[in-house]
Amino acid sequence: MDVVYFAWVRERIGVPREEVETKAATVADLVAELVAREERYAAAFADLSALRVALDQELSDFDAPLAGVREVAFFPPMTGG
Amino acid sequence: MDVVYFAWVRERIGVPREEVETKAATVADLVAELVAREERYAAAFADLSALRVALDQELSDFDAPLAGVREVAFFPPMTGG
Amino acid sequence: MQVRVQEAGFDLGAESDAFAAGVAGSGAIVTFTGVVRDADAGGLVAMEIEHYPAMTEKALEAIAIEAKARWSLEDALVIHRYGRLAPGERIMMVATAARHRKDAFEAAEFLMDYLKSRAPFWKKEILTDGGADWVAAKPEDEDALTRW
Amino acid sequence: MQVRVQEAGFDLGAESDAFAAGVAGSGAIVTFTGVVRDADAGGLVAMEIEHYPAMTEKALEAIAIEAKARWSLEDALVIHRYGRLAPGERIMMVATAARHRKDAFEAAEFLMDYLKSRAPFWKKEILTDGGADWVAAKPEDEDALTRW
Repeated sequence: MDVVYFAWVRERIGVPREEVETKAATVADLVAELVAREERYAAAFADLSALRVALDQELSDFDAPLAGVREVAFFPPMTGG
Repeated sequence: MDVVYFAWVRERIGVPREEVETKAATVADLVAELVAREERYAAAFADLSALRVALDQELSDFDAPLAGVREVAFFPPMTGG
Repeated sequence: MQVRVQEAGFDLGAESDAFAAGVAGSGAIVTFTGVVRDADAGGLVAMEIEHYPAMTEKALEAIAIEAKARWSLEDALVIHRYGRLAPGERIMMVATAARHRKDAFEAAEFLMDYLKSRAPFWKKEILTDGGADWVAAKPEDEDALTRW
Repeated sequence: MQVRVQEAGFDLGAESDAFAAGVAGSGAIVTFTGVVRDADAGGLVAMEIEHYPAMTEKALEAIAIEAKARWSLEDALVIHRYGRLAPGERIMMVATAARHRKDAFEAAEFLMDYLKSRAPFWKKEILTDGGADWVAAKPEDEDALTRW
């Protein structure tokens, strides 16, 4: 599964994109796996209320299932306009 | 006193501007004098709720006194923009 | 703050650029442009706009001053034409500039609501069938003022 | 309906003219332009705008389609830049055209509210003191969505 990061999430994790081998059932499960892996993930995911997630380029939420998803994106609230 | 007319008020009365000799105390008194004068004024002033008045280029109302006023304007509701 | 009442046309792009160039401190610029569209029943030859010259600029300036007093604006522009206009011609424009978008949008809407009902212009539609109709003020235009 | 995501600058006047030329049936045209203004604390060198290319046009089109479904629009335009922008540079613009001003204004505000909080852009302020700050989303920007 491709996982992509933007803005300060990208900066904390240190890469814009990576391939992750996972059997996580939901976004929250995937986050838990990443957080357990290394401190930089724990730093990025410390406050989920400050984060947004998109599945295959559609906004979603942390309870959403990952079945069939090819790209997960994590980022802070958007600041367009 | 100068009296000026715009839009269909001007068309009904037939002149854009005229000088009127009057001792009318209020706008309503002036209207009554004009209406008594000729049919074209009666046609123009038939429905005062469809008219607006400005005294010396400031929007006013039919109860307003005319003391010191130099120019009275009658017109339908404005349609700017 | 700039108010212009003129018979000549204006160049929307050039006016927008000039206005934007003068408001370096603003994050938000809103423009509104009013265009002569075909009459609701179709068959419009021209729109004739009459105004009350002695009152027009004074009224527009009062409206623009009120907008600047009520919102945090760096600048505001009002251009309004009079005379005979063909369908598709631009009648008027307003522009507002503020630090934040809310001020710029609200002030532009306020200017438009007041121009509609408080600026001494009257529009007459000249129709292809030889008729001509004075455009009636809409009750909702008068109602729109109550929100400010 | 036109949506453009680009690194290059755009010409506000030319875009306004081109948009207006394409909407002959509309009586009302609204534009909003967002400009890089100095940071609230002063000392801004540049604004860096990051985006999520695979998602951006899709998100902007969804927002514009929603606007056309909710208001009676003849056309709508969204241009949004990314990359490094200096103070005074234009970040983005929207334009809307409708028969009546209410639709044009509301749709433009709707587009802006949704672009602020639902289009995948992130802004970073590069400061003269060598620091850099990600611009935080404002609670009022999220709240603004609830009115639609």
